[in-house]
Amino acid sequence: MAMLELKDVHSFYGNIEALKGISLYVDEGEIVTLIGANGAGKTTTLRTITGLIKPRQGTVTLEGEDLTKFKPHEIVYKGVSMVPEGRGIFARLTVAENLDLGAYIRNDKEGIKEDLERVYELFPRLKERRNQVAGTLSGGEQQMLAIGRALMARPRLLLLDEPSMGLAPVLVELIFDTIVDINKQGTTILLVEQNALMALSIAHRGYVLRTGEIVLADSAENLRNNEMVQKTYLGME
Amino acid sequence: MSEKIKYFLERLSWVDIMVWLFGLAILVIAVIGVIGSIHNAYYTKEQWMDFVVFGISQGGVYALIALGYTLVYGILFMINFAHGDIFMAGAFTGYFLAAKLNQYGIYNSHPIISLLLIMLLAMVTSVVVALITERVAYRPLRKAPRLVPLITAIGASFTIEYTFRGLYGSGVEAYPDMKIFVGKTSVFGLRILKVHLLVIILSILLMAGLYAYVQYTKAGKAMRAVAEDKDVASLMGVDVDRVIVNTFILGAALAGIAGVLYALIFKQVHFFMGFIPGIKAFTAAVVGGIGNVPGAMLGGFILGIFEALGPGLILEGLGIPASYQLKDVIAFTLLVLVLIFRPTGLMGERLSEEKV
Amino acid sequence: MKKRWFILIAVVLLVAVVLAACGKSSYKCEDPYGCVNVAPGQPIKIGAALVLSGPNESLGVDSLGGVEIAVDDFTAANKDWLAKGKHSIQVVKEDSQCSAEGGQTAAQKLAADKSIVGVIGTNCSSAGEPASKILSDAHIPMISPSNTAPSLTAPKTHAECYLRTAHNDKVQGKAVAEFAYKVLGARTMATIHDGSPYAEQLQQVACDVFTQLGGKCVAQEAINVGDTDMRPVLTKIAATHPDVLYYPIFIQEGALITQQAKEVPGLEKTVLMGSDGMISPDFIKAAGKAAEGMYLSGPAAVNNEEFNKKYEAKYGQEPPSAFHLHAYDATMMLLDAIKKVAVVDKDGTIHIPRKALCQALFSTKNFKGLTGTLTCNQYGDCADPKININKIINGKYVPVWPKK
Amino acid sequence: MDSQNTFWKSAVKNGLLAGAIGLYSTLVGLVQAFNKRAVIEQLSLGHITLLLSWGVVAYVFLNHHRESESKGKLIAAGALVGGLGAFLVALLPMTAQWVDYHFVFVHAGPEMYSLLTFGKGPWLGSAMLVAVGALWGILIALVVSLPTFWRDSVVKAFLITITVGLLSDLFTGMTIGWMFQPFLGVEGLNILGAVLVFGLSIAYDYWSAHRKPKESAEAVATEPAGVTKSQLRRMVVGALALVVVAGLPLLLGSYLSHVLNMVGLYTIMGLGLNIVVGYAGLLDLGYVAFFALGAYTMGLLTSTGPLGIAHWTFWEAVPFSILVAMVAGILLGVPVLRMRGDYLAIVTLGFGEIIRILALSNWLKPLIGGAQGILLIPKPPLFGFKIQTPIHFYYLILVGIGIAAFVAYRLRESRLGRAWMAMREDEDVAEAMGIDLVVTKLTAFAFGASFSGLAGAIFASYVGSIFPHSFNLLISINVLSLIIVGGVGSMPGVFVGSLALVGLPELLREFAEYRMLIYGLSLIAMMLLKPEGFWPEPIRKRELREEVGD
Repeated sequence: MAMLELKDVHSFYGNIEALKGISLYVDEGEIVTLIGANGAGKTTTLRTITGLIKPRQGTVTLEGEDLTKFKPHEIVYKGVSMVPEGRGIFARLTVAENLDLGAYIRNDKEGIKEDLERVYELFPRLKERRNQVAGTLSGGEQQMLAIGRALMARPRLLLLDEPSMGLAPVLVELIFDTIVDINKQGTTILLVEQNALMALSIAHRGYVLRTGEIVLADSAENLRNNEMVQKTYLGME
Repeated sequence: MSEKIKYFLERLSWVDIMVWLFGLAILVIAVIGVIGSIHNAYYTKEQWMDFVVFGISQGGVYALIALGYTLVYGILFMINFAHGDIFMAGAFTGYFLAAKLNQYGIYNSHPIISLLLIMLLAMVTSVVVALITERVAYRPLRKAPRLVPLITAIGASFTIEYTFRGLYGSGVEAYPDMKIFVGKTSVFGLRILKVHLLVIILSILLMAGLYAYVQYTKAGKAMRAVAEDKDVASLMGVDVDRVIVNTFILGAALAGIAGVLYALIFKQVHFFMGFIPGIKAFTAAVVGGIGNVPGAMLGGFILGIFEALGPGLILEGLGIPASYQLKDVIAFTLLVLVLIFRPTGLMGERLSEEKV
Repeated sequence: MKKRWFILIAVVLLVAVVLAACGKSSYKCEDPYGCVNVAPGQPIKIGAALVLSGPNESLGVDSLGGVEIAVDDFTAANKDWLAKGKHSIQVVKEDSQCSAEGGQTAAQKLAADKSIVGVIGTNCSSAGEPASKILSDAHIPMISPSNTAPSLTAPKTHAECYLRTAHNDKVQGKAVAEFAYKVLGARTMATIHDGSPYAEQLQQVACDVFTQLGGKCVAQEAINVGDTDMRPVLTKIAATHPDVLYYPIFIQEGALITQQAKEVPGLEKTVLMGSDGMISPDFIKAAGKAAEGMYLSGPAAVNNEEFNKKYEAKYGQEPPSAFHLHAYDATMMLLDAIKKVAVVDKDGTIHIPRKALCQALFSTKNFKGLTGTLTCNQYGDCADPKININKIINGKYVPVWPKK
Repeated sequence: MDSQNTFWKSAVKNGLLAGAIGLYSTLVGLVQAFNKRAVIEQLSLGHITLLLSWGVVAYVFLNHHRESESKGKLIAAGALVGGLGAFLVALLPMTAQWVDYHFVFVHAGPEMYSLLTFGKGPWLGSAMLVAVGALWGILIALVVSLPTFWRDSVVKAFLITITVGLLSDLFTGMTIGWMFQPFLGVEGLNILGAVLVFGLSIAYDYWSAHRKPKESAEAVATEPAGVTKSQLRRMVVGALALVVVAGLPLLLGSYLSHVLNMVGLYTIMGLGLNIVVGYAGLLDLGYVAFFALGAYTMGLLTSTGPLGIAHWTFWEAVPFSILVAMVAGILLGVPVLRMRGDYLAIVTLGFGEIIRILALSNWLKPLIGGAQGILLIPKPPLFGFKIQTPIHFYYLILVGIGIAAFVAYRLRESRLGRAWMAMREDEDVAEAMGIDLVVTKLTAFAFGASFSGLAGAIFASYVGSIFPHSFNLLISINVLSLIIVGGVGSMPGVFVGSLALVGLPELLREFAEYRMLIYGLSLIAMMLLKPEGFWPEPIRKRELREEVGD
């Protein structure tokens, strides 16, 4: 059984059908990426999984359990964390408070402390600025904070929405290295990216979305070599 | 340094100049008034100090009510117009317990216990009213445009007022005197009514407690997270509805206590008593920077002091008769002045501007 | 389908016309303003245009009690007269608010109902201004229990059929000033009003008369309805050390001033005075011990125990304000006049000629009411000219002046 | 079995809810107060209030389970909900001998208890009350289990009958009031009238339900010729509407005309505030300030009393009223140029209060009369004729609305109008597009204020005397509410909103003490039912549906 499975999901923004019947799955331990242009429905897919949008039709299951009947905060308790698009950090809270909130669902003080150390290890910059208000961080630091915060929940499934957006290339590499690290430590990852090249280089499998539909689904390797993908998303002529 | 000034001048538009000139004009008039008043030497130094003390105790009550506005605003970006009436609900209901306790003599034999019991009842009433209001009038409209909940809030305000008018009658009820709080005492050489002292101490304690709660507890952090971004907060596992309900509970409980304190100072309660303090507290919250807890406290105290001191200090120097009639003019002018020079209130952050 | 519709309407209209044609009576109305004909079984309707919502509503609720209790009393006392045509007396309530447009609306509504015989109201003089004109134009007499503005009964500006049982401010203000100057021996006076036309006018008259007598008004201050902290304004007044502080306002703010005056240094020797707006058990409750020794002006028997009992039994609370007795008297005056001019038919129909009713009201003489002995003058002032000054002693209003 | 349990559980829950609402309306005093007012002879509004508070809950609950449960079970559940609801209310008289409710609740007293128990004492009476509740619940269950058409029709007819009964005393005030006389009791409708209204309502439903298919078939058949026909029909309807609007006051009599006049004045103000709030998106809670300025200008310029300074006629003074309000709009607009959203709201609220307090003050009393107001404001003359009665004023106000609506419409379609809307959507973007925010904001304030000034001027002359108390915060709140209830930014919405929020409360005037309670409750109800307003702007409607539907 796949860890996460979407079957024929239709989601709407108001009256606009943003997802027109999406089916996909993520197996435990995988990095799966969703690539596609702006407005293809990538973010909508993630929002549907986390319960921020309720699909009008179709099912989202996590290890066989239907997620659509749960509220967003209940889904977090199932082990799903998301790094939202545009980072979504709490700008008026300090770095440390942001990380605390990441561990909101947990009550094991020791474990939280441990994980906090782990995040600070992963991103030493955050440790330096832990008492600073998050709104004053640079873009890269904010992305680190967002990822660190998601890790604080000790998720089994981590959803990442455009982690590379607006970052300098050096930082992008750092972030992607971190993602691979996290995955190696046992977290399953669903990665949404516009930077298809980077995404496909670390992912095991990938899906290509276009205007709310999945047009391609294959291993990352095959997608990288796919002509259409190369042309449209990898910018190769 | 010169870079900064240059940048500043570039940014400066004639609108700012116009608005500031407007503000300056008010300030100049105020200063002339102050000079005139001081020149007259109408009041003694002691009387001036009295004004300040009156203002602080009134301000304490404003501040407690303002906290409720600020908490709800901070989280829902919605003016809870009914908050003043939630304050009334607590104070009015508390009266009946006070009267019963007084009847059996407990009121004065065990004043502290009585006071706690009355406050408890007031808090519970206010909280229940606030919860019903939230559930019926606000929650279904959480995603509607902002003007819509404003109107239901106004409707809720009328409804609560006239519900309690129907339940408890339209007369004025008088809280009995609590003997241990009758009379004056002296603090740091200041003469002060015992009731005022109690109100000032209690309100400061409560506000400090609230600040600590919001700042340092897990629930407080969740509250601030919801205030910033509800979706992301829910992605952290925060139950947004729960937090909003908690916020209403917290604000209402403070309003309930404020109601009892108010009744201790002014003795009387009636169904319309929440309206004016409600508007004043809202003003105080905006002066301090709405959505900001310390701001609401500061705003409350400043407003209280200005109302007490302003007419004597400013208007009389200008030769205006019956100056106390115009104290609300002072209160609202203060508001305008503050917002001219700090458009998001004294302690409001720039960050919140985009949300407004 | 459509035809059926028309038939239906036609039938309805026909029935209407036939029914309307029935029930003509033998009485011929000769009153120039027409008559109100009350068929057997129908009630005699009087209007009550009072302030029944908003911050001033306790005034209206209070007066409404006076009206309804008067109706009860009148009905009980005139059973036979009413029984003949199986009549009852019905009070049509309208909220006149405390504003000009509220008074206008209530008056328009009452004036439109041709079966209304007379109107008790309004409470606020601001509502009374337009209401008195509209009702007089409709030839409906209006008696106010609590309008006190002099303009309403001034020779040039009064309305044709407007009367009041409340005291013209000019009468009461003068009495207060005379009492303060002559009896209390005060030479300096300070006043506070609450922005209501009533209080503002009353304190102005008192100040003017007090100055004429040789005293001095050292401060004329004002507060707003809903204010709670009076200490600043009292502190200001304290600096002038007045012999008398006169604040003819209402219960809430009045009680606050009374209490807080005791807490402000410099007012220890100042005598506190108020007027009928504060004569109410609620005031004693709200002001507590601070009210002891205070003087309040008002009509003779303003605190009527028997009436209060009736009120409490009927409404479950004590009268919330101070004009219920005026309202009672106004209603009694109106009902008495109605009874006087009404012609009862053989079949029990009551005919009330409008002009005659108005004239009867204006010729009211030595009417024994709860507020004193009422006699109306040609401009509609009916209140007993005798103003009593009451002192609060042990929580009771004790008349102390004029001495009997 | 599980779903069975939940059904009965939720029936009990609804019964408790019905009881809570019943208790509420009893303790607030609605039942007792309304008991004095008959809607249909013998049947008082007090009874109806109690029945309605149980009935609505029972109806909603039963209707929800209409498809899934059998008729017998619906009836049993109806009896349960009604009976339980009544039982909760009956607890009051039953326990009154041991508990002194009156200490807290003013209305709890012998009169109320005897009313609830039909004067039959606490035990028998309470049993009767519970029986009535249960029977009522059964009746509702029966109605619910009718076929859809009949169910809706009966419920509608029931509500219409009550409404007509409630408003029946208005008919007597009309010019054509005699026509209704045979159907009216001493108060409310008589039995004949009630049956007639009920029957007519059902007959109308039946008629319109059976007419529809025929008509649409007709329309299809005569498509080509139908164009001119429908045009003609539209013209006829338009002409008829015009005649009705012109003739309305003659038909309605002076009181209802007066109500319409108030609606009209609020419509003018609403059209103005709509410019500020609806078009330009500036939340203004102090709109009454300009109304006051218009009225005071009119008063000072025309009064024949001691405060009058010019003794002008209405017509000479109107332009000045508008001008003063307009200038004030600009002056008050300057300090708030940099403020947004709710900051703007509280500051404008403050301005409104400042103006009112200044009007009231001793300080300005020598000039504008203070608390005593300005009296003796003459009515407008018109070619030797005097505009005096509400019916005369109706036409004056109609002209005022016409001008205001025309100006508002032209403004909305103008360049300026588009600038306002751009600013409403996003100030920063609008500025980037080259829109001068200062000019745009100040013109919005100025135009909005001028409408209010016009309304104030007419108001002063209409009432004949003005007092500071007339210009309180409630007016600002009312105007704001009515444009939102009507639909923000929509011009017909303003009129609909005024009718709902000014007209209806006027008709409820006789409920005196409970008027504001009903007003508050209906404000909430209206917003819950129709958050986009009753007549929204087409674009807005779509936006809102999306936002709310999300």
